[in-house]
Amino acid sequence: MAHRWGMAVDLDRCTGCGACVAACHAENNIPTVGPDQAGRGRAMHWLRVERYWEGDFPDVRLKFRPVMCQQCDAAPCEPVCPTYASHHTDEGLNAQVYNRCIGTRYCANACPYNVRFFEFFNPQWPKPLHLQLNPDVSVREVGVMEKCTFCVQRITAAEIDAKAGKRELKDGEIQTACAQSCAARALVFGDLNDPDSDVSRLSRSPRGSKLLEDLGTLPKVTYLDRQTQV
Amino acid sequence: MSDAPANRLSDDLLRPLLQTSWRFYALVAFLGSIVLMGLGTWAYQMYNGFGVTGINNPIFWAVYVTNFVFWIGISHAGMVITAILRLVNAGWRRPVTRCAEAITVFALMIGALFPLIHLGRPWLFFWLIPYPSSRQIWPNFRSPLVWDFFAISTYLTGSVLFLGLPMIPDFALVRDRTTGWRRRIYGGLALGWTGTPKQWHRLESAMSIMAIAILPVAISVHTVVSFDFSMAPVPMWHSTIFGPYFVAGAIFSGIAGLLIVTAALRKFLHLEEYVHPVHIQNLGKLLLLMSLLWAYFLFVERLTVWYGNESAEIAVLRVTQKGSFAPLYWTMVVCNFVMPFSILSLKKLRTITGCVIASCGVLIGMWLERFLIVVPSLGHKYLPYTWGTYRPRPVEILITISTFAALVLLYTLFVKFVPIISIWELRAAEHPSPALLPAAAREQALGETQA
Amino acid sequence: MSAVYAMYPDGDAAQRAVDGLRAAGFADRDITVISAQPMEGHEFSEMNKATWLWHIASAGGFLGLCGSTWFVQMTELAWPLQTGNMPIVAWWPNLIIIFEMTMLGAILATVVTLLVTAGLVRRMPALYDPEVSDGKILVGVANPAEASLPDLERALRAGGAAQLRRS
Amino acid sequence: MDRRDFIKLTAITGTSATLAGCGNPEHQLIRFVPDEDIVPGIAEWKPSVCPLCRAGCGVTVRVMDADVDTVRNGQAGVVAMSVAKKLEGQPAHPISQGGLCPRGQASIQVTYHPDRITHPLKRSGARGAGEFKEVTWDEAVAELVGQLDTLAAAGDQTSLTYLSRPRCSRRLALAAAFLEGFGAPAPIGFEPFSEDVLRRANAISFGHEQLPTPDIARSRFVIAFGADFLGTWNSPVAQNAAYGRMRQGQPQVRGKLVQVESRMSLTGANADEWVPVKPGTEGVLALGLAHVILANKLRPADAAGRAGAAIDGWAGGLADYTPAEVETITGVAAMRVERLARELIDFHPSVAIIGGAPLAHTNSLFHALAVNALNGLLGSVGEPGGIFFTPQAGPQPSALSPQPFDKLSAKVLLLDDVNPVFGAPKAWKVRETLEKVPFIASFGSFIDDTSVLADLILPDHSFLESWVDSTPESGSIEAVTTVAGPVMKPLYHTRATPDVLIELAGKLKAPVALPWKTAEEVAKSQPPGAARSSALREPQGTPSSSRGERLAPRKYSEPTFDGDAATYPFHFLPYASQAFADGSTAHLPWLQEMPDPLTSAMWSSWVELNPLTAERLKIAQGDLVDITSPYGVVRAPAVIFPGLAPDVVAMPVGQGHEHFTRYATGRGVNPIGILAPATDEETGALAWAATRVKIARAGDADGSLIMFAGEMREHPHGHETR
Repeated sequence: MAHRWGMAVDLDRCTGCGACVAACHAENNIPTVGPDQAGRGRAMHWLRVERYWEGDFPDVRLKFRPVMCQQCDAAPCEPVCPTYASHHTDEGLNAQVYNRCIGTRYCANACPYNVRFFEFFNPQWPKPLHLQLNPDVSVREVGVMEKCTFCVQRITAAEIDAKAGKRELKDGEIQTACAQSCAARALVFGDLNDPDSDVSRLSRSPRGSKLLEDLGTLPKVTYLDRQTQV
Repeated sequence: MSDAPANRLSDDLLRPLLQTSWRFYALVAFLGSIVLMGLGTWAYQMYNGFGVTGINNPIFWAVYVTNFVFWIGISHAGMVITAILRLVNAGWRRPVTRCAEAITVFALMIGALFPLIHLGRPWLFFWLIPYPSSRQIWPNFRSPLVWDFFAISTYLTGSVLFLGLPMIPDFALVRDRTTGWRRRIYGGLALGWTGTPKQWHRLESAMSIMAIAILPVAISVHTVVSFDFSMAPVPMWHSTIFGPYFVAGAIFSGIAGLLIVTAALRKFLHLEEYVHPVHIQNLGKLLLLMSLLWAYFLFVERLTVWYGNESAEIAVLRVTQKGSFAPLYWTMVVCNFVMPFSILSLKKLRTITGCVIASCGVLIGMWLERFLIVVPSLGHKYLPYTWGTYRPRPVEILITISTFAALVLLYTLFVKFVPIISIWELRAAEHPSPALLPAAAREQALGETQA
Repeated sequence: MSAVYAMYPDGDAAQRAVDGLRAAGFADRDITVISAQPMEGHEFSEMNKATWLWHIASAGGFLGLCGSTWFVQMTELAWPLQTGNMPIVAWWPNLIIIFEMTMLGAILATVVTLLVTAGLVRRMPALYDPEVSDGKILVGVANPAEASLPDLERALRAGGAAQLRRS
Repeated sequence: MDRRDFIKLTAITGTSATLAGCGNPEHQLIRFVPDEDIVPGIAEWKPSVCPLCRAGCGVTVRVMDADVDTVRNGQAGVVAMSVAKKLEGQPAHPISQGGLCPRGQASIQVTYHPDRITHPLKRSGARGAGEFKEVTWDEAVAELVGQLDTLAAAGDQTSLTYLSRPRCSRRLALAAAFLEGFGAPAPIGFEPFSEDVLRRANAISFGHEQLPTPDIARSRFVIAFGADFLGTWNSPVAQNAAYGRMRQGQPQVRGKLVQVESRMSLTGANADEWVPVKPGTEGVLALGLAHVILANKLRPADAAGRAGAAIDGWAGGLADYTPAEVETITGVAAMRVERLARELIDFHPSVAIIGGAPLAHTNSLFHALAVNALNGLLGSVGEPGGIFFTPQAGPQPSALSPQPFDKLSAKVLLLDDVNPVFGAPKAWKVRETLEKVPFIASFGSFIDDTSVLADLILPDHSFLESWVDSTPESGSIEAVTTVAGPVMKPLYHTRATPDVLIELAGKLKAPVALPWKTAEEVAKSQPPGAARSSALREPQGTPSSSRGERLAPRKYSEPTFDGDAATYPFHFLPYASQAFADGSTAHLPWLQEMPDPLTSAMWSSWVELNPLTAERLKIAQGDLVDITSPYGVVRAPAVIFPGLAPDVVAMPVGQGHEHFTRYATGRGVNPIGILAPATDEETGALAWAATRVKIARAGDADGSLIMFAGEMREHPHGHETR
């Protein structure tokens, strides 16, 4: 049976520490754009932890929400791409083929979650920082759109390994970089087609909801509400 | 006798082709240098990367797309207006049709450039074209950008022919009036036109077929342009009204552009005798009509959003009308409605100058309108954490300026080599048999009295 | 080849000449009229009015319609890629392409037909006179039969021509 | 494979195949034979320990082959060697438990930092000018040996000072042994946010001079006094993991978190209840809670044992700390005190944690003791869901009280990964003192504010290139010792500092005998008693004899703040930032560009103001603000921060380095600079929260505040009329 990769984000566990953000940079060769570009709103964080203030001092609260590509089943970013650079794989992934991308940036406009990023310049890694680059992930050149891939390189590696070993993938065998580094275990990645996987179980939770659900994008990331104590 | 006027007419209209003043060369040199600067800037942008522009995350489209929509809008001057006027056979169209259609062709060429300029990797633009590539990947016909490609190429082909066919008899005229290399070139362009009744019939029926075919295409083009926005789930983009809204806006700005060009030609080519104030005033009336129509669309769009109170849309509404974009927004309202309306609705003010002033306002206003459609929405999508704003940077401004220069340049050259007023059509209107074209005749008369 | 013709100042004169020629037994297809603008309102301008242009244009449009309909399907099925939960062959978008191609078909058909049927894109015909550009109207007959020459000349003069010309 | 598969393949490879390097000059270089037989493209996983803080998280490092620029006998070229690619938490490790914090993730950039020191350096210019020339290791070591020999010859061995960052590794034991053998005083530890007060308090209350390990995972009610245990305090990764389990890991139970502080920390942001208090009164609230519990006979007074005995009036039921009294002192409503106290009992097991700002006042020891007493009263010490003390091995480095800095009499100073010039208030005149030291040698890998003063720099390996070990002081209930070998070969001509010390010891005229031959042996040698496992069940009787404890019970005394309230109306609260902690990671680009969790600021330093304060002073977000203390002024852009008391201004620590690589040098300002040299009355630890400041708008926004977020609220215009 084909896999359907999805994620569950337990906002009751998430502390907003930002480990996932750093882990994503480390895994996916995301360039640091530097202060000038960051000041122009060009910082690249495939995964960001949104924070929203609620109330005023002294009765003030903060809400954290990690937002990465929601890998929508009805992704608005896909059909608008004239070159099929953005399309749907049969494992439900929202593939972005960098070398097909001509940089219309239409997908980024169509994405309601603003999780797509654009290479405004050729990325720089002053030596020897380049030694850290992950050889499994392509380095994107100028003029290309990019976004969270659910660490597709890890998924394919594991699938190839399982295929070679003539075995089924175990739940939890594949972890995205963000999920792996999350100490509080707020991020859970897995196969939604496997009803017993952690991610399926969590996605069925009554606390679960999708981000901007009413837009009908059918995201594969489920957010489990933060609970409140009386 | 029709001899004298006929000759005078053709003499006047051929003068620009046959005599060249130093002013012409100066103008061409000036505009040419601006255009070259624009090209240089584009090269600079391609070499250094798109970061030299002001776009950022989340505002991935800005001035370039604004210009794209703006120029495509201007291009509606020619086709829609002349096609309609041809079909209703309004005589007063005759002096203005050709310069209108020329605007269409040139504005369209420039507009079609912008999708390329705004590509992240322009050197791969041909992946938009439906050709069997080595890996048999065709473009994605579900993408509005591909619709753009088809719509614009059809429209461009159509309008080039629509402009070109009626030029054949005039080329024949030039052929007969000139000698030497001019005779040879125009002889070639005339395609061996003589002027038998058969040819005239074929030409005229072809033109009416074209007029009927080009109208829906023109409308579809700007509808498709509006689809670029309304297909995306972006607050205040995702709107059913955008099709007609954009078409109306396009015709609106198109007429303004046409009006300015006509007035300019009239002044600089001394065509007072052929372009009468009434022609320009008629355009002015059309402009007034479109201004009202535009205001109506704006009202409908805004009211629906305001009343609907969908939080994301309200955020955009707020930032445009009360927030950082408010100055631009209210300038747009003044330029597109308040000013044209107050000038054009008063007969006293509806002079050529008045009309030109109003039109300039409309051009500014319509550019702003497109800018305000593109930018604030992108900056205020659903998740406020990702909100952002935008300032254009020199690169974008230079390229924008140079495209305006490019239009004027193309136009200057066009006027230099082609009779800007369709001579044979004027002649056809000159000695009508009483039974024919009452409308046209009356318009002419009206023009005379006012001139 | 040879031709006999005369230049006339206005439509009425030209009309008289044409009538004369007809009276002298010349068929419309032999008579050549050339004017610098369409001469609506004169009978002779109705010569060879019948045309298939409209039908041909529609045929062109139909061709474009069928062609593009096949094209969009073929390409979409050539590499069936899922995007945004849309069907592989998505008719709503395709209709836009099909519409544009239909119109393009019609336009091109029209223009081509015009060029062909109006006998354009060819060398200058023998029977022409630049004076036409001054607003005169040429009426004449190409390659008249020797026998008919007297009638021809009479007819042309009857139209009020000062002198006849030959080429 | 039909076309369909093919495009999918291109999709995958498109996202995962490496793009051909754009004009990479490496292609022209000579390729040397690989150092070792490595399988290209195959990843190996090797263990290591994150060095960035005392927590000692065990990590596994993904190692793969890569082309590394090297120089072989004078010839530049590339060689294929296996290098670290990515750090992950070690699932089996009791501290990291498979997770890692952002600083840990970024620690790999320490190794690959473009401005890392690659050779031993000798000062060539004036001191502090930052001009150095490369020397060979032999020269460098000889130089240092010479300096030490002269000391020895003059019989002045005590003038050798070893200044180090407090760490829980054997490296410190080696240093100690070396110094002892040489006849010099024991190594001195320095860190800006020192935890000495808490150690001392725990020694007094429980007989453990160390940091506690709160068992958050099994707790049903956690009340934290200023301790940002999810952000930077103590052992964040372990505490994050525990927090996750506390929230959703216990069947049918969701632990509650109450945070008591005057500036909302990352932990406060996650609290169910955030309780702002007047700075310097936290302990009063703790005793207020205890008062209610005692008054209602919910727990017996003697349950607190020694911890209670350390509080004045404990036996008498804390008459001075009635809820009403507490309300007047702390500003927390009496009703709320009552309720919280009852919840502490109802949601058993409950635990109180103290750390951070409360322990940075002039009366901070009192706060620590008060919270300890509360824990004792709750019976949470050594109980599941309470606090534990990780069995210890070996002594902690003695803390550095400010006085020695003034009269630091060292003639030879060794700096081991420590940056007091940045981390101490200007008023301490650390820089001036160090400039007077005749000879300074640094083992650091970077030129920072302090090592720029060094005469000699003997660059250490990065942690990935050397043997590492860690025996954390807290973070796990069981004793943990982690030892790991190098995961990759050194990139540069650096040397493991332990090896340098050992070589040094041998080369001296009067050699110092050390029990180890190599850094590897040092790391592997286990301290006596480290094997001792499982925490103690109850507080121990004997206080640690290291210091003479005055067992006289403490009572609340008003905290004193430097600067009078009239001229300096605001409490100044520097805090360890999530990205840079105490500033020691400010040179890592990933952390510079990581949006701050609460403000989303990147590459910046900023000052946080309560919205009302900002409105009153006409200060808008991004406007430049001058923060003036009696000891200096810093200028930073303002951030409107709702989670802050109106009479407090807060600033993140980390930016404002004068020297610290291309990424941190001259970026932002350092709030520590303007702190008053106030100290805790008893421990002498720096009271970094005891300074008052005044603030004034200094100018319009100049773009120095770089924010990632657009809006700070989810419905920015929620209730305004359209």
